[in-house]
Amino acid sequence: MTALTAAAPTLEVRNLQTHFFTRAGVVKAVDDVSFSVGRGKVLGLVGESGSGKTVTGFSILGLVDEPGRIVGGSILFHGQDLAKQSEEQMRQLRGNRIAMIFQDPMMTLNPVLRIDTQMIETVQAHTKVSKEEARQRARDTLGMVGIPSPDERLKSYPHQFSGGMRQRVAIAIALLHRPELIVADEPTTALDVTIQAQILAEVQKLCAETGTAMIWITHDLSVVAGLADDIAVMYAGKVVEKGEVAPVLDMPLHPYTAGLIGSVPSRNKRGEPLKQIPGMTPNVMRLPPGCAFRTRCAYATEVCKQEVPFGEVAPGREVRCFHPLFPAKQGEAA
Amino acid sequence: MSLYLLRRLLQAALVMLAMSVIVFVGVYAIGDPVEILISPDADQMERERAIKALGLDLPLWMQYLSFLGNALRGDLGRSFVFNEPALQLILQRMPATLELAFGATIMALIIGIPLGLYAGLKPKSFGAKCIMTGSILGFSLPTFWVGLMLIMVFAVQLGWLPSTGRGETVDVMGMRWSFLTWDGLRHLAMPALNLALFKISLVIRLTRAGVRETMLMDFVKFARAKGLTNRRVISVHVFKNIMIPVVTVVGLELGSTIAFSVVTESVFAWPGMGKLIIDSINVLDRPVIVAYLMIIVLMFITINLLVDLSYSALDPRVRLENK
Amino acid sequence: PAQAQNVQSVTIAVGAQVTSLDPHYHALSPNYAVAEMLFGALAGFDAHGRIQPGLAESWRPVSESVWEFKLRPNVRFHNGNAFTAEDVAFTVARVPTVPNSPSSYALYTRAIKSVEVVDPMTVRFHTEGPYPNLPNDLAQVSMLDRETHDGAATEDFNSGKVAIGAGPYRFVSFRSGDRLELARNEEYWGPKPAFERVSYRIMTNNAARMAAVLSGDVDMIDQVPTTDIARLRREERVRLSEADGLRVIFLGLDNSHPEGSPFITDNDGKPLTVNPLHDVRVRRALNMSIDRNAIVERVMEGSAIPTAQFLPPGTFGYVPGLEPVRPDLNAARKLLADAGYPNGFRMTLHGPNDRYINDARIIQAVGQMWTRIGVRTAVEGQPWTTFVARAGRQEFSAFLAGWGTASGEASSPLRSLTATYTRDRGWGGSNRGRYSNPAADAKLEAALRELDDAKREVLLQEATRITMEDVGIMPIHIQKNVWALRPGLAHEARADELTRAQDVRPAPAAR
Amino acid sequence: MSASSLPKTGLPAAAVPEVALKVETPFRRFVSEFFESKTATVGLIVFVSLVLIALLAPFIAPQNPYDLAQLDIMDGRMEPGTVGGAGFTYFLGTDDQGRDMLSGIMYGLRISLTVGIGSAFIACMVGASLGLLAAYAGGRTDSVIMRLVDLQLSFPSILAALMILAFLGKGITNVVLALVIVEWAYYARTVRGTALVERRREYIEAAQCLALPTHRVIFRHLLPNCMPPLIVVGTMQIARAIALEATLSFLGLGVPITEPSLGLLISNGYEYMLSGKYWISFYPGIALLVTIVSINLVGDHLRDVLNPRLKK
Amino acid sequence: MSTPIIELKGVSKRFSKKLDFAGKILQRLGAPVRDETVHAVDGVDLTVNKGEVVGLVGESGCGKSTLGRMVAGIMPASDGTIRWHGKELAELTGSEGRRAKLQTQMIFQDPMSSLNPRIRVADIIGEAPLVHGLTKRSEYDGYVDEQMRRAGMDPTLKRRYPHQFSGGQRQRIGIARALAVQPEFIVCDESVAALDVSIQAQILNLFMDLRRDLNLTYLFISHDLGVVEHLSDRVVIMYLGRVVEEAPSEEIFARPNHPYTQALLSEVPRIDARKKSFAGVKGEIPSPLNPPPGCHFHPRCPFAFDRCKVERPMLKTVASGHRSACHLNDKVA
Ligand SMILES: Nc1ncnc2c1ncn2[C@@H]1O[C@H](COP(=O)(O)OP(=O)(O)OP(=O)(O)O)[C@@H](O)[C@H]1O
Ligand SMILES: Nc1ncnc2c1ncn2[C@@H]1O[C@H](COP(=O)(O)OP(=O)(O)OP(=O)(O)O)[C@@H](O)[C@H]1O
Ligand SMILES: [Mg+2]
Ligand SMILES: [Mg+2]
Repeated sequence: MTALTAAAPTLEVRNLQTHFFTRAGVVKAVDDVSFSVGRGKVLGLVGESGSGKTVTGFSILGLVDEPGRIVGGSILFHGQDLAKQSEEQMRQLRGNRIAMIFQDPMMTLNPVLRIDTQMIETVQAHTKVSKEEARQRARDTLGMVGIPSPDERLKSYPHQFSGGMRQRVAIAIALLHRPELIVADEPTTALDVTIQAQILAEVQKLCAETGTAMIWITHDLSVVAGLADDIAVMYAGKVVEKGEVAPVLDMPLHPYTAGLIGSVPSRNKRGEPLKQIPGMTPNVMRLPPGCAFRTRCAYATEVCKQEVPFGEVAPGREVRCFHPLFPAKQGEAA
Repeated sequence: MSLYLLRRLLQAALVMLAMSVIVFVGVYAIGDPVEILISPDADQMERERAIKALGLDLPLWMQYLSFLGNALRGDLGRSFVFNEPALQLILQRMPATLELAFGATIMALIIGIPLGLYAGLKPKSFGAKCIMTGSILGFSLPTFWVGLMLIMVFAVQLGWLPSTGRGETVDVMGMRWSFLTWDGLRHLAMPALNLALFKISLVIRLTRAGVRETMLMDFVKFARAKGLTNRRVISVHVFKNIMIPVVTVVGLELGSTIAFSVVTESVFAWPGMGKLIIDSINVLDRPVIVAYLMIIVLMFITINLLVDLSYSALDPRVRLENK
Repeated sequence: PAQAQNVQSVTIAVGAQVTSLDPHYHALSPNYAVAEMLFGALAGFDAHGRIQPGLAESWRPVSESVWEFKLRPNVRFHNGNAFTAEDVAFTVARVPTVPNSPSSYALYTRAIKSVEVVDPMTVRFHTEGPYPNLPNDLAQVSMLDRETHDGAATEDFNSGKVAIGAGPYRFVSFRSGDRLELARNEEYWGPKPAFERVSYRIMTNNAARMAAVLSGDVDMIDQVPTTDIARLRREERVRLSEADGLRVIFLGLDNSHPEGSPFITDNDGKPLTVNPLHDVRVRRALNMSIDRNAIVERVMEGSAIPTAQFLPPGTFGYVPGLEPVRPDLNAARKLLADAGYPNGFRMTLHGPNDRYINDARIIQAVGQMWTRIGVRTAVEGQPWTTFVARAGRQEFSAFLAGWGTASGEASSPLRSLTATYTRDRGWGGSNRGRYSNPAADAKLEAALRELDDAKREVLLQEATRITMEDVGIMPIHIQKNVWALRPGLAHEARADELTRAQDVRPAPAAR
Repeated sequence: MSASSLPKTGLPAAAVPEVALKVETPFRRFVSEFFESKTATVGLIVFVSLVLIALLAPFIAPQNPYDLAQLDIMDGRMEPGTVGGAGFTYFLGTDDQGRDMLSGIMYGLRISLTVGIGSAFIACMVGASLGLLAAYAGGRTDSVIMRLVDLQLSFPSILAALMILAFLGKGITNVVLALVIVEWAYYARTVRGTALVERRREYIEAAQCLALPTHRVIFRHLLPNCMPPLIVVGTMQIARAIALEATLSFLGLGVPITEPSLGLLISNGYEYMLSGKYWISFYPGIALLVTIVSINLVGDHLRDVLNPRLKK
Repeated sequence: MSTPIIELKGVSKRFSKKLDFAGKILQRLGAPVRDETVHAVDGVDLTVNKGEVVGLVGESGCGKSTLGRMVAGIMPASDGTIRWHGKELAELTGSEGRRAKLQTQMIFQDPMSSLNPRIRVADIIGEAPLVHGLTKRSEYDGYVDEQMRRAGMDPTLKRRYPHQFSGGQRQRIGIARALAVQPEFIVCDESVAALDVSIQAQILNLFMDLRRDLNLTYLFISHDLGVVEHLSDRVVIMYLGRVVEEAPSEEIFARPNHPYTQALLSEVPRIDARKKSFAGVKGEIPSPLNPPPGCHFHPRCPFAFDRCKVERPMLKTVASGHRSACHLNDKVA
């Protein structure tokens, strides 16, 4: 019944490791990340800043920049390992069957090219069609994401759009080839609440209609709560908890997830101090051995200094912790 | 747009006014043109006659006012030395200088952009390091020295190119242009290269810096995420963005190239405006100096305007009204 | 390159700017040179600077104040008009009326009170009192055609419209600052020039000019830099053509500030209250310390002759036996001590750095020499523009300058350089040190009224000798004029520095 | 998870893992980044050596080339390696005045560096102050200063320098002055550009909010943050000033002939190039080249190190 | 009741670009050029009483920060009066003016750009107190340590530079800097927006602790309704430069009156909402350069009627302490 175990997923990431070999040392930006997402499903990938969400996304598209490299694991897209594809094969996949949407709509569109150029080139990069046909397709897609009078808008430059419109254009570009997978990296973080709601509405509709699988990267649990089917929580380059949205949010097993949920103000009583996770987000360059969270964790014991396995602790629930917060402890946490 | 033009015109007028005052006072302070122009045999009476003939007997401010009056009617005065309208004198020499400056600019772009692209895309490669070090040489070598070396090697030793001077010219639109003839081009090659050297370096650097910065931009990554080929990403997305600084700087440099052609023109005996102005400064031919500076300022302002226009063509974010 | 070209044409690169084709607009040697190719005057100078007939076959004073010139018959302008006495009268009348002229030729016609056309081939000039220099003066004045040039403006000459004269070459085209193209005048009255076409190019940069002749782009250049002469003598691609010039390089001394000269201080840097240069012993000491041979040999690389007077041997007014003093440091120090400066003093020697051949180098060398006798000399070179203005205001204590005697006779430098500065007589116009010597003035005055050449020469020689023994100025050397040309050509080198196409012909060997 | 076990206002200080790290000042970080580039390090070493040579010239040069009494034209134009009248070997030959080229270069370097660094420094002070003022005051002050900058920049630098020198006369001070007049505008423009950006940063607002005096805000808060581009422009302008001085000397203006800078040495020897006496111009040329290249190498790398946009 | 700490009456802020000389000439000649004006803040009334926490909510560009800056005395108002303890801020000079300024401090959004990267933490915190004589050179170190400790920072880190801290620590430095001049009123401009969720909670708790310990008053600017709800006693909602609604916290979340507030509340993603379907108010936020006439919200308002297009609605009391600017209220009434 869960997406994770049902029919062959669109994408399955197994033990992905992406490291950056910098002058100052090796940055293990992504260090053991596994999840999968099926057709028409939305996976919410949450975690704090620097926890490796973006790098995971880029790894899937094969866009990790120097000095980064995928050093381990596999990224199975319909069973095909993306980590082993050639650059040209990846190029043909990108924007075609796997698309990506970036966080900052101000920065993702090339400021000096017109929208039509940027859309048409995407169409033509993957299909042999005439410019006219490509334009037609671009126009239709713009209409689909709710941009009024797409014909005129095609002739505009990005700066002539508002932030929300720009993000819609970016989404339209991602949708041009009706991809099977979209990696959305915090696409609404830079937008206003009302505009964010508009975008979320569009995206929801599209996924439902086209059966596209989606990885929604964010640090905002609230967005994921409303949008995603499954959720994967990352901490310091590792997925620490994974499962369907409702159980994870209602009954977090990992202390970090619990802390995260606990610190959301609306979960707290007005005027009372918020539940907080002490300490700071760790520096990925100097991670302590064992569980990276243990320095901030109230349940940490000696055993946490050992490498923690990622394992299924309940049906459809995987957690990386020696001391998962089973309901026995829940009362204490909530 | 018209607001912008008007603003520019007003600025130009102001700058030119300031310039003419500076030159008037400057030339007056430097020395006495008559002392320089007059035949040594001349006696005192002859000197006084010449001073009167050139209108230098009036107080400076009166000379300036009468200049201003004439200038408003389009008459910038007559050269002391050539007894020809200063403006005409300069315009006659302008094609030669323009040809040189444009030749150098084109050369700089043709050579500089590919090298800069390479150095920017592969910053760690050996080739890139060579290019960058080489470009420092372009900045460092004094123009006059390089000019002479070019002449020594290509004209005197190898005899491939004519040493100096301007080649055959063809009349187009009432001006003489030499770049339309083979002989003219051969004459143009060395001085243009000499003048271009600095700019080649500049273009290389700008291009490289632009490439390096642009490559880090999100939209480049997004373009790659769209599945575009590397070639398209570089030749369209990156290139169009780096052209903005390159065009701006090279455009603005065109002005100083014209000014710097002074050195190249004197080394290569290139009969352009630069040589004229040096000669004119040497004999304190004030009408020519003033007219030259007026023209240069006008040219600078026109070039700036054109640069800004092309800027807005290249960068749609820039609207001229907003400047 | 030029070698491959038709022998019928020659390309000459000159180092000085031709500023105008109007022969009466700007009195400047390059303009004379061009005028001599296009127009021609009543008289001319030969290669040694001696006067010779031109458009006039002969002349003589018919009375104290009247000169009569016999014109050359059958001379035609390039447009076919005949040259007559009317044209002479017209020309003399035009000269002072050229508008805006910064350096007018009126100087050369001012002595003429009236012109009398006796017959078409005879013209008489009436002067105020005796004026022996009239033929020399008129040698500078190019003759124009009344019919063609009446009302002609300077631009009309430059554009070529009225660039019509009776000279050996006719105008083809002119690009100011770049080149002048000429064609042979087949109807020329005198010896026919060798080349049919002349391309006369302006290349003011020395290295550019050198490179042009070395690479064969041009056939001949003038003003060969002294630095290259040694090398060129060994070079097979070119040969040199040299002549002693008429330009003397000298040092002028401040005689105008008796209470202390602006750039002279004592050894501690405090201004002196008297001007040591007023003492002839000091002047002699300075003069005696200068090793002219060293300068000629090391700085000028042999391309000059050491001198103690205005003119080279063989010219009118040259003083035989007036030789440079032998450099003698001890004698010089002694003279200084006698004058009251046993430890010398400090002084700045100024000079232009862009005007005369090696000007800045010469002053440095002199600086070295003066410093050796205890006059600690600082040296400052500056562009002619500023130099000449300051020198004209007597702001310097010692300075380098040059004087070219185009007329080849000594009254010119005596009158302008060393005669007492007197405005209404027009004397001392270039006497920037304000030297004054009544004895020399008297001799000069007599010479200027003496119509008898022999007597006049003696007077001029005496004036020169008086001036030089008093060290009114310190002549250093007389420049040689050097041209470089390709081996197939021969050139008659001229003393007056003019570079004229008619002086070049194919070398006899090459024929 | 329980918060009660923790200090109420936040994290325990001991939880900060970097406590043991030594304090990394921006300067130290900058230094260590700078020395990562080999070429730049070499450039800096060369440049420092050149400065040392220039400073020590009076002690290490075989001859005082500015003292006319020590020169002898009879020793003029001697080839490298010749022993001259004064008894020592002219390793790099002599120029036309009998000036030992080696000494001439050492002293010339002195002048060139003085002119370059001096003018760049003064121009920087003047330009940076005006630029800061323009950016901070805005409005009319800004327009007036920027119009002045425009005027200056539309006046071709070489012509401006030519005219100024023709006007002032020669001399090192005048050359420096001319270069300052020609170059200040670059600094003003650069500083204004950065300052306009920096001024909008919140730390300036914070300083204003704390009622700090204006001069303090400008000089202690704004200025230090405008330094990086200023340093970059500065190094470039030192090189430019040296080259410009050389060109001016070539054109007959510039420093006094008896105290030649590198540029003047080159220009003096330039006329001997065609006659085969290459050393008069060649060695000073090399010295000039090495100087400018080394400065540019340093400046170039500074540009990279100090450019925040290239840092991730 | 005692005089409010801050009282704003009809405060506006306009940013205008005036025509220059050339522009004026052209205007004379009849060209369609004119001064451009952004009404960043348009006739706002606001009072903040001692000890109160007022939340200021609105979408990007609606003028929240501008208002905050005016309150903090960084920026003068174009129109209207700002009274500080009953005295007009613009008229205060000398030491009193400085005191007024110091009494109101601001904590900024961006923890990086609000700290001068070239000054050590100790000096960032201690400079102003030293300049204003709140501490002496001799007591300087102790004073700075105390401020740091109060903001939950380890004083041993004071010799470091801002870049060596994480976002949360930097925000603490900012807080310490503000507290160091002993203010009574703090304007927090989106002070937690840039922080990670887990750190955000720490900082919010710190704010609350400080409020309790030091009896501080806050103007808390945020676009995160959740945060505002949790912290504030009173909430003010802004839209395009104007206040559209103002009410005590419980009241506004329970009974939002203005359609904009309603939309805002319904669209805020909430962690308790599962698989909800988002809707979103139609339309984009208009440009403040030429805002729509009448009620600024009318183009997006589902209930807009004719009057909304022409007449600016005034803030009217709809319940005790609850004011709203909407013509619908008149209609109902
Ligand atoms: N090019 C790179 N070189 C070195 N380290 C890098 C590079 N790119 C990313 N990293 C490191 O990888 C880690 C993970 O970064 P990532 O961008 O994936 O985080 P994130 O979870 O997306 O954070 P945010 O929420 O801030 O976007 C960070 O510690 C970052 O410093
Ligand atoms: N210095 C300024 N010059 C011109 N316009 C300004 C200036 N500061 C602010 N504005 C304009 O005033 C309006 C309000 O800006 P303000 O920063 O107060 O909004 P905000 O509500 O704080 O937005 P955000 O949530 O994005 O911080 C915006 O349209 C902005 O463009
Ligand atoms: Mg990210
Ligand atoms: Mg804001």
